[in-house]
Amino acid sequence: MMLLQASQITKRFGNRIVLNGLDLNLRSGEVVTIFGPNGAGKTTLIQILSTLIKPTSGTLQIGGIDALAEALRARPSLGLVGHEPLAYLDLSPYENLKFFGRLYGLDGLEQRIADLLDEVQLIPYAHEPVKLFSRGMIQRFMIAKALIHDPMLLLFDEPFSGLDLAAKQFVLKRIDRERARGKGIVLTTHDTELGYHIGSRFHFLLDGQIERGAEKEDIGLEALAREYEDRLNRCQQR
Amino acid sequence: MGVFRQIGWLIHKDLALQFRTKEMLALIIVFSVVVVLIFCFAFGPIFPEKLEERGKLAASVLWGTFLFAGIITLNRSFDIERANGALHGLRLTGVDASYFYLSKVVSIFVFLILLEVIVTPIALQFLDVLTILPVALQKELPWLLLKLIGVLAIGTLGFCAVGVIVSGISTNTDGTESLLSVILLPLTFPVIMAGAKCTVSLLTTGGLEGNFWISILIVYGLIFLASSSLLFEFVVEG
Amino acid sequence: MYKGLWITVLIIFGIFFGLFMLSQIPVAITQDEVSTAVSDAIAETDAQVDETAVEQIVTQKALEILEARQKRRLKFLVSAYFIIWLIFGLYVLHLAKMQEQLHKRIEQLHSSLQRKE
Amino acid sequence: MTRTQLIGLLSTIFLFVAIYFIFSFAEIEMTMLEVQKIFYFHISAAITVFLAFGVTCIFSILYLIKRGDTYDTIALVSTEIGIVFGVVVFTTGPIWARFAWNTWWNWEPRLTSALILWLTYIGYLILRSALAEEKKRIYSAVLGIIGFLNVPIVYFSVELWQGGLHPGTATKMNLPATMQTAWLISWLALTLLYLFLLMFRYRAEQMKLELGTIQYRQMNES
Repeated sequence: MMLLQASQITKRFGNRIVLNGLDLNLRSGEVVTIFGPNGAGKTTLIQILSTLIKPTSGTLQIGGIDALAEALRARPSLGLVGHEPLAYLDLSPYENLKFFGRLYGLDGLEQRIADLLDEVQLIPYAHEPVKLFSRGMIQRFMIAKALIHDPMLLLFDEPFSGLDLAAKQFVLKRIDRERARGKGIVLTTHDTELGYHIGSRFHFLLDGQIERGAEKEDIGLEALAREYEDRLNRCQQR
Repeated sequence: MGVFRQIGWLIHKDLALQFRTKEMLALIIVFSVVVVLIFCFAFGPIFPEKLEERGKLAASVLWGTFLFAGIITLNRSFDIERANGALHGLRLTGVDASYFYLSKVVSIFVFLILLEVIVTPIALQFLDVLTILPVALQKELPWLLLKLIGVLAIGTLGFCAVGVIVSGISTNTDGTESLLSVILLPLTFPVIMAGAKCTVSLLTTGGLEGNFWISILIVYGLIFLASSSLLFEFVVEG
Repeated sequence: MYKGLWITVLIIFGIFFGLFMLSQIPVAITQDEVSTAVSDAIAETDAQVDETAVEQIVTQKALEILEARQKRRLKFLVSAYFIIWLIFGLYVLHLAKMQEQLHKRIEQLHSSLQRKE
Repeated sequence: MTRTQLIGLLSTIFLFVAIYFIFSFAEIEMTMLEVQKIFYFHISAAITVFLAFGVTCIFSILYLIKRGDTYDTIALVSTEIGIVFGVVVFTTGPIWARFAWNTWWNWEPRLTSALILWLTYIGYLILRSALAEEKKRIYSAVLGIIGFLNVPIVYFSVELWQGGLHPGTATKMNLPATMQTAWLISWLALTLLYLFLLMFRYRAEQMKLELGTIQYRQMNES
């Protein structure tokens, strides 16, 4: 089944066209990596896919639900790890997870929170306010927050930026595990190496349009990096 | 049933955040007392002899103080929601915007009522209102204070009903605090007029007999609660 | 084009309005008013003289008072209408100017775009 | 001749006619004498203020339902013109008050509620200028609706607060026929003027839009 179906997504801010007639599909068990330079509209795309902002035109289906008309119904089936924590930093991880878990209407919440905090290695800090955490800890907390309701679709916006090596590896492992459990994952990055490593299908987001999709079997890391470089240069010349 | 539980959790979160940092409550109380003192210094040390004049003075001091304290509280509350994308996190749970609105109204209402319960006796004491009350009223002073708090509560509810939606809007701008005052204050003129009249009536006669003002306060609250809980979806979702 | 039109309209209006004010407003002298004016005038002239002289003085004084009062009223009226037209006139001029500038900018950009092509 | 020009011409003609009726047809009122003639435009402008903000409210609702940018533009334009008419009301009001009650301001219910409404919609314009492009339409529409919901409450409470009826309310009710005619004509004239200004101002807004598009195209090509 198609987990995510976006077609002809266009977003304008005033006269500026950020996304221009963009198509994207995702099945479960797939990790789609979207490469793009800063300002290419990656964040806007993720925000549209997560229904936080509405596209100017186009259609979006998440898990078979029309996510533009019934955003509230579609939202519980997606999890987002964005630039911002999307949580209350004055509260502790435990309080945050409990609050959001309750709003999602989860059963067996205490156990779920304990498991998640254990997985992201935040048990010792479970009752400290999040604002005291380091960047890596906040990233782990954000992953836990995005996974609390076990969504089918996961969206990662630049999950590796500002992290040290260990933290990057943690995120990679985590994404891989969710994929193995049959989740669909969309990930944006400008890091070709990490993006190649984790992805099963690759796209380039340039000039507000998705260019070309390559499966992992059809392309090697070097070829991918070269192609990205080429496309970037061509885009800059235009 | 689920509705009330969801609203309850949202209120719980808001109150936890508001009382987490105890400085906030302390700050707002000190602010209110200072404002009351400013009025006292401007009018004092000998206050008007006539009960009605004194009552009017007390009414204007109380309502003016609580209005400014209310604006500060609203600003602070929405700053927390905007910071770190917490509001987006909330939206992703698929919770209805009107629940969010109602919970915000209630939590700010509770906070302000607490403030009013603390500051009102102090202000009445500073303005020396209690000693010149008629003997009959002095005898049942607690009852009078209770009625006064009741009137303040109805007015505060109306203020919160409008204040929450307006600060939901103004928090998206840069000059938030000053802008909020400019937009919100003209909208709350009826609350001030009606609230002050009710207060004067309570302090001079001990009751609200033949007084239309209290119904204006109630109608104002109801109209804006109803309309804003419908309109708040546009503020949150855009 | 709009600007010119509106300036003309305003000027015509001013002339028209001024003439109207001069010619059309009748002096509303009522019996009551005259008698109050007369008693006011008598109060102001405290000399005791013969009847006709008093009558003459009184009438003249009454007229003066009436004129002064009407002048004051007209001052209010004229200033109010002056302000009304000033506000509307200025606003229309402001709009006309705004449109003119926008028009100019658009033309400019259009021609520069065409040159490029 | 465009529609805008036609309405403009019509409103001009009606303004002339209104002036004629006010100064030569309508009889002179006995207590205020000539000064009473301010009344015709003062009251008509006040009614137009309410009309303008009412239009803002209606088009704000339409915008929220249908999301057409045109509705939002009309709401904005109507607000701005309402503010201009408000300036007329709040300058002629004091002149009247100074003559009638020897004071520059009088807490007459309708004047006061117009003032509160006026301040609210000035807030609307300030808010618009402070918001980012993609958000301002929705937010200002919400404020446009809320501001107008306040009108009946404000009116009722100011009336109660002021504690009595203003002479204006009484005179308006039993105006002599000649005054009634003059007032109706000046009201019609100002309504037409409002309509003309609305269309005229709307055109400027459209030109701004066009300019933005061209500028964007040029920026992209260079």
